[in-house]
Amino acid sequence: MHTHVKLTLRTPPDLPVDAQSLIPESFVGKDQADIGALPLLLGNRSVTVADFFDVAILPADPGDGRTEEAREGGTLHLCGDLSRFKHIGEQMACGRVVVDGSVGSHAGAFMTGGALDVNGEAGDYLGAHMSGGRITVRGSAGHFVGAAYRGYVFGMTGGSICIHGDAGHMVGARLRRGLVAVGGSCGDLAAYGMRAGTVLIGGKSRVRAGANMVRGTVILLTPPEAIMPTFRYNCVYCPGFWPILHASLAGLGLDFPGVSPQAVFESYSGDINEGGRGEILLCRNAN
Amino acid sequence: MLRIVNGRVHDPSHGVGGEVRDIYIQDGRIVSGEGLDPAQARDMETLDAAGCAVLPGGVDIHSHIAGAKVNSGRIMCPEDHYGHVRAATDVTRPGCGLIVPSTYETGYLYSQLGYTTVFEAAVPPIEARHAHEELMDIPMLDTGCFAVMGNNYLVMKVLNDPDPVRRRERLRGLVPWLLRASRAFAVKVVNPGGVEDWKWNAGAADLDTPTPPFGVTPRQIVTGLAEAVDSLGLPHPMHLHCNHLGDPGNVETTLATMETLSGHRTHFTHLQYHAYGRTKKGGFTSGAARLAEYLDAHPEFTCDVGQIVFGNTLTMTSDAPMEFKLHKMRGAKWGNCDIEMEGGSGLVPVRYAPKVLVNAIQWAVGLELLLLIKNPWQVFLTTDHPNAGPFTAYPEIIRLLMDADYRRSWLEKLHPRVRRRTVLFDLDREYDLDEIAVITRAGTARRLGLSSKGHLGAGADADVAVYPILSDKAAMFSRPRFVLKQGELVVRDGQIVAERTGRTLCVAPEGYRQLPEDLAETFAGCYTVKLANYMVEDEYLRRPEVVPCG
Amino acid sequence: MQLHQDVVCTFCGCLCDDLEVEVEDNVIVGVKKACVIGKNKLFHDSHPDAPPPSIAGREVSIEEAIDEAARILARARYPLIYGLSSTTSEAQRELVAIAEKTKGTIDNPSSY
Amino acid sequence: MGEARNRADLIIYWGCNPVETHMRHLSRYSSLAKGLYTPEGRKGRKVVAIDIRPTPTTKGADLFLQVKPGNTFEIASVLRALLRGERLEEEAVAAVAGVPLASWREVAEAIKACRYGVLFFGLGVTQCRGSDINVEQVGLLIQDANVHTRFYGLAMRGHGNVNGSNQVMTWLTGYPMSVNFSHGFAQFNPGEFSVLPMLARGEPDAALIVATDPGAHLPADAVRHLRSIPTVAIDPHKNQTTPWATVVIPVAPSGVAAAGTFYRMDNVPLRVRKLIESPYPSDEEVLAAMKERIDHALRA
Amino acid sequence: MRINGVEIVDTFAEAFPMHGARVRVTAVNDRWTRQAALAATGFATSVIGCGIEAGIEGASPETPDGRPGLDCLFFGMSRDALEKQLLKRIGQAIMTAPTSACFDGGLPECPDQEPETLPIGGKIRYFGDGHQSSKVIDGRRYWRIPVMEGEFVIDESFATAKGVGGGNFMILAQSDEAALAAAEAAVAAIGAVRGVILPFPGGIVRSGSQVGSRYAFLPASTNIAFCPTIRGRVPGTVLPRGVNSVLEIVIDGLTPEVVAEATRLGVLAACRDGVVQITAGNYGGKLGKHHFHLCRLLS
Repeated sequence: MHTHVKLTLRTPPDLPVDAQSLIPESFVGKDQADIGALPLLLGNRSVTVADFFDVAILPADPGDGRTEEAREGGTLHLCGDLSRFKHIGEQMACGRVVVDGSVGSHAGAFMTGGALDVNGEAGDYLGAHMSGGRITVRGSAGHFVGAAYRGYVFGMTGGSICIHGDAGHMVGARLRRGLVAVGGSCGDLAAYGMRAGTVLIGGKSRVRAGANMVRGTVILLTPPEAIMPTFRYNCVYCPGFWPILHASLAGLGLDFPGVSPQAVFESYSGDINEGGRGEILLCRNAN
Repeated sequence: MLRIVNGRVHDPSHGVGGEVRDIYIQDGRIVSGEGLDPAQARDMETLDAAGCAVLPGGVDIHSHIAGAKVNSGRIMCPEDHYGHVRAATDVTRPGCGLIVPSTYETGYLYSQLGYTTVFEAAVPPIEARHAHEELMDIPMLDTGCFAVMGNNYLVMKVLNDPDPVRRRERLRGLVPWLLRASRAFAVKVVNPGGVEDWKWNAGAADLDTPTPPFGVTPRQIVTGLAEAVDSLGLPHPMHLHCNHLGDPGNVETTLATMETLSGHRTHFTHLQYHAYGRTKKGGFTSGAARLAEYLDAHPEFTCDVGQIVFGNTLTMTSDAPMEFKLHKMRGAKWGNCDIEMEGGSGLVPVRYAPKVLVNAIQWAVGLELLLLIKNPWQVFLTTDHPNAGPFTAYPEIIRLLMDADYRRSWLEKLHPRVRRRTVLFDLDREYDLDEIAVITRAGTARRLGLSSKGHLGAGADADVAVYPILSDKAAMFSRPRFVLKQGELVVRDGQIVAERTGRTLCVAPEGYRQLPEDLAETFAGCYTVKLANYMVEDEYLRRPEVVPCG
Repeated sequence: MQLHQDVVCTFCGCLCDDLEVEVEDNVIVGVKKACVIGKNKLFHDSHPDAPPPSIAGREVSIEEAIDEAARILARARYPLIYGLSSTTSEAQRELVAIAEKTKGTIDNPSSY
Repeated sequence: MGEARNRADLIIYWGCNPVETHMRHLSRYSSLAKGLYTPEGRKGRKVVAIDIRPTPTTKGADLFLQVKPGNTFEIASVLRALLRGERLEEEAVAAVAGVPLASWREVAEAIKACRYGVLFFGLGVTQCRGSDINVEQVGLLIQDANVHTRFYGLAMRGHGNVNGSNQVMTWLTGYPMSVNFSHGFAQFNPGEFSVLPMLARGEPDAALIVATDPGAHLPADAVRHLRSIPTVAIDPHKNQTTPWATVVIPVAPSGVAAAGTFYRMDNVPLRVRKLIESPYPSDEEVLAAMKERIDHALRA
Repeated sequence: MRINGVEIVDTFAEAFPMHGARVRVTAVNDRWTRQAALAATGFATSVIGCGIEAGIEGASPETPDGRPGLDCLFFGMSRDALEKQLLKRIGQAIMTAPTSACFDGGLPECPDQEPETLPIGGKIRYFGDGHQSSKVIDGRRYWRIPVMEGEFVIDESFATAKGVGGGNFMILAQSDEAALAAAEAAVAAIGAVRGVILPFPGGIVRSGSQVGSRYAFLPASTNIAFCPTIRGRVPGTVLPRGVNSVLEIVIDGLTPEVVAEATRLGVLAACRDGVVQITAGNYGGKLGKHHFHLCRLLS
């Protein structure tokens, strides 16, 4: 069934809201009253979707129907400043969530499929532990993008996260599989302890990128503040997969002017404390 | 008064094996229904146990539920808690965790399985105050703890005394003092000498490896402490975790320890971990049959199994060197804590997988012990929670014991070579409900010396578990119809309906009231706390109950 | 005068437990073996500079203050319970229970 | 700490200055203490200090490495690599944290050579860039060290019972800090449920402050938010919070006028005593009463 | 029928199912792409002696890495044989060539078949001796094998499908010059068809074969019915008088349709002066599954 539901926030709340229910699966086949009655947690009390949002069930948007995700699971369209709404799109398996505005933390966490598009900013733990699907954020994201919650050995295990703006610390930390790409800059400890997968930072990355990584690739298109002493320099070359990844990123809407598909990279192996099978690729073209 | 009617009562202590009987309860105790006016009985609050088995409340002889290392385990494994949560209700507080549950959750989960008494199996005296603080926050259960002494400096100093008479006498003074200092219930020995050895960076201790600084051997430690425990008449014998836990071929060490201790009442804990033979290439095989044979011939010995449960868990033991070995082997997280002059402890998360040969053998060895040891009063059900698995797996293990077909159905899930290394799949024995009652409550209570627990005779604590009789024994034991704690209904249909505070069980044998001067001086020389601040105060015991020594 | 032996100093995480404290007329008059900071803390704790119980700056009884605190916390929709670092574990337990009841957040200064 | 006193022949102080902050630490528990197997006290031990500036603690060390701030993680990483015998190229890694690689080799060799080493680390490690990840890395360093010898690490905890608060919270909630009960069960997430970021985001609508002085210790924006919401302060003393707190409740100081349990930095719990009478109830009594009244109000 | 005066014999070419795969070779420039492709497809004229048949299909329409690429088709009698040869040829001829990379060209022309893949990159990776790594991009796994010059990138798996091997036709001409000119014209014409290759040198075979031999150790021998020099003494000769030279075009393709189309274009182009007859080889229709009737194709 093809559903297109639009929720428009009337007034942003002054307390954090747990919004686990805001995933397409909760909306499919429901009428306006059912949707309005879906639960949210405002601070420590239960409220409903209707307490905050104007609910509209729209005819299938032919534009949205173009994407495979929306055809399969319907589209949930959220409008307004949802920066205090946490857990939007958490555990979604299909369909598409489009947010015109910003979202709070844990957006798309544990996602297994579908698409989450945020035309605004995202909070911490964006796509944490996600295993499939794709997330696109037009603005910036907080800390722990695609990372693991405390105690887990692995964070994200599949899918892709694409951030056009900046990201905070620990981008892609403990990544097991998948792609995290940040167009802008990021904080410390990008790809910390990653097991495999790809983390790409377009802008400035701060310190300790790739620290304790086991396998996988950290691609830095802008020179970082420092490279961990536990990485060993290899050589300068153009990795054979880079043109392929470059094209793939372009498909996701991430363009890096000045970084060509034939760009050459300084290659480092590390972290030697964890076996040294990971790599940092440091783009040379950019300067 | 309250009565439980129409249930099939399994009270092996009194030879009652499934007969329909009514149980009467008054003031938290079981009372005799004889001579009761039928009219009076009708007016009583009545629980209908038709179609149910009525058993004494469960008594766990060895579990890790409170204290420094358990709490470190909680900190180490937040990921265990996220998916296992209990929201507050009108009668319960919130809780979380499965492998290392929070204190309230521990009480609730045990109670929901029909357990009413649980012992924390390893508490170093200097950290006993912490263990008691946590025990105070475990509802639903009577609890107690065992004080670890196998690597204690003062104990070794006394054992080093060349004069055997004086040595025995001083040990008979020191052991009660340590029990009182830690308000403990029994004497625990963990890898005697081996932990101290490790602090010296030495290899694993054999029975006759001299332990620095005195050169006391593990053999001397276990015999000395076993003698002391015997002569003090402690309700529970020495609770021994042997050397070489987990090593292939360790059954030789275990048998040698048994020979040394033959004639002394001893409880060998998590024997599964000490029952491995060795192939020519150094691989694991089962040594369970040899140990079972030995136990069959030695009624003074008992054991609990420490049955492996497949899945994730966290090992935690005072056997610090073993934990470090495990950490290096698995590349897993590791926590360690050396406890001043008394021992150590370590923590490593593990996953037991049926397709891993060693794990499959461990799993089979535990079941073999349970099935090969003839007398159920000598072998008890534990998972050494959470080392071999969480206690919440007890119903599943009971099913494995009661249903041979189900047990055999596991063969295909296991590593294929397990068949050659064990005899489990040649065993047809099936436990009946009475035997289950023995290994989970009657036997453990008796071995702990708790005369008012583990049975349903008049005068017993009214700790009762009522299970619906189902063909799926795992389902039966995982959702009791009723659980009563001290005569009050606390669980109905598997759900907590009331919270009750249990008692703390401890002992008070005669011994040193104060340390003799030389030991006090030693204490001052090696401890960083003052003697005056060492003994656990009365404030840390909720509803204390002193179990008398024999 | 009372002499307390083997007193535990509560200032830092060392918990030195060998202090000797002299008390006279319910006031600490002497501290031995403690470090300077510990000694000062003991004297300070003995010195009556407690704030008067108050609500919005108005002096009230302890009971009234507790009542008002309970009212505030019961009403709150996202209360924060913070501190715990210099009090007993017995008090910390009560704080956890309050956090549970008020469905609030509890944190201590060791957080990051 | 008994083990440090009795066994340690190598002591490393890193990012801590016990001579000034834990003044009796050295003589009772660490470098200066005479223990069972360390009868010579200081003479029998090697002492290494790592800090960003000279302190009285570093002055007493056999080896002092003055490091550039914010490099804890790098230092731990390099020491790990050295302990693991990894090749480090001098041309690439001439210095770490401003200290030549040769000096770090010396530290690594000292660790390998010792019989029983103890690392005490303080705020310089835990509160510098990387915070909890630094502690994780120091933990890995300790693991690597244990391949060679017995080596032990301990955080120098500040306030008397901050460790106790971690312990109590852990056994009751499952987590040592940063716990939220909005859903009726405990959720743990430092950052999301930590005091500083929460106040910075302006989330709490009421606060109960016990046994700490946010007015003195927290940053200005955090205090600003606290001042804008109903705040209850419970403290034995006037402090920088009590003048503006909505409700102020004086209590008896723990360990002086109220008894109870404190946890030492190495998890040894001790009972603190009541030495004098206070006109005020203890924290425990106030909070127990408050809990009952909250319960009553919520059930009403 | 006759085209341009050349007789088209009313017979059919008999062809067999073969397992095919498309390998897309890229390199820094056309020169090195061609070197790698030539080496990989070299000595792959007939399964009889080479174990595989292969050829360069043409320039890649697009390449994953945006570099110049050539598509090569490989045909083997079984999936196993195909895998074995691909491993050898990619490993020895493509991986060894400077700047090369190697991708699965896909088989879009065979959508109806159950997709089956061979783990070519998944096995060649072991050349990396533990230092290989993989990269998943858009759901596709590439292996990266360190080599002295940089790294060799190859798809983890390659699609295979059942194609057609042994499509053919014979050009019977008055002179060897005429035969060769006609055959060359046919090869040029077939070059426009995607999905087919002509495995023999330059696309042309002169030593066409028959099944079997009088010698026990040979599975095939010279196609005596088409050899002009023994026309007089071979009873079963099919050569009309005046034919002095015969050349054969052998076509392997991914589908019967493309083989048919290649045959059609090839025959048309070969109908030139000096060519007497065009016919095709078959075994009476008993052995091969695919039959390509020349006259039907051309009408």
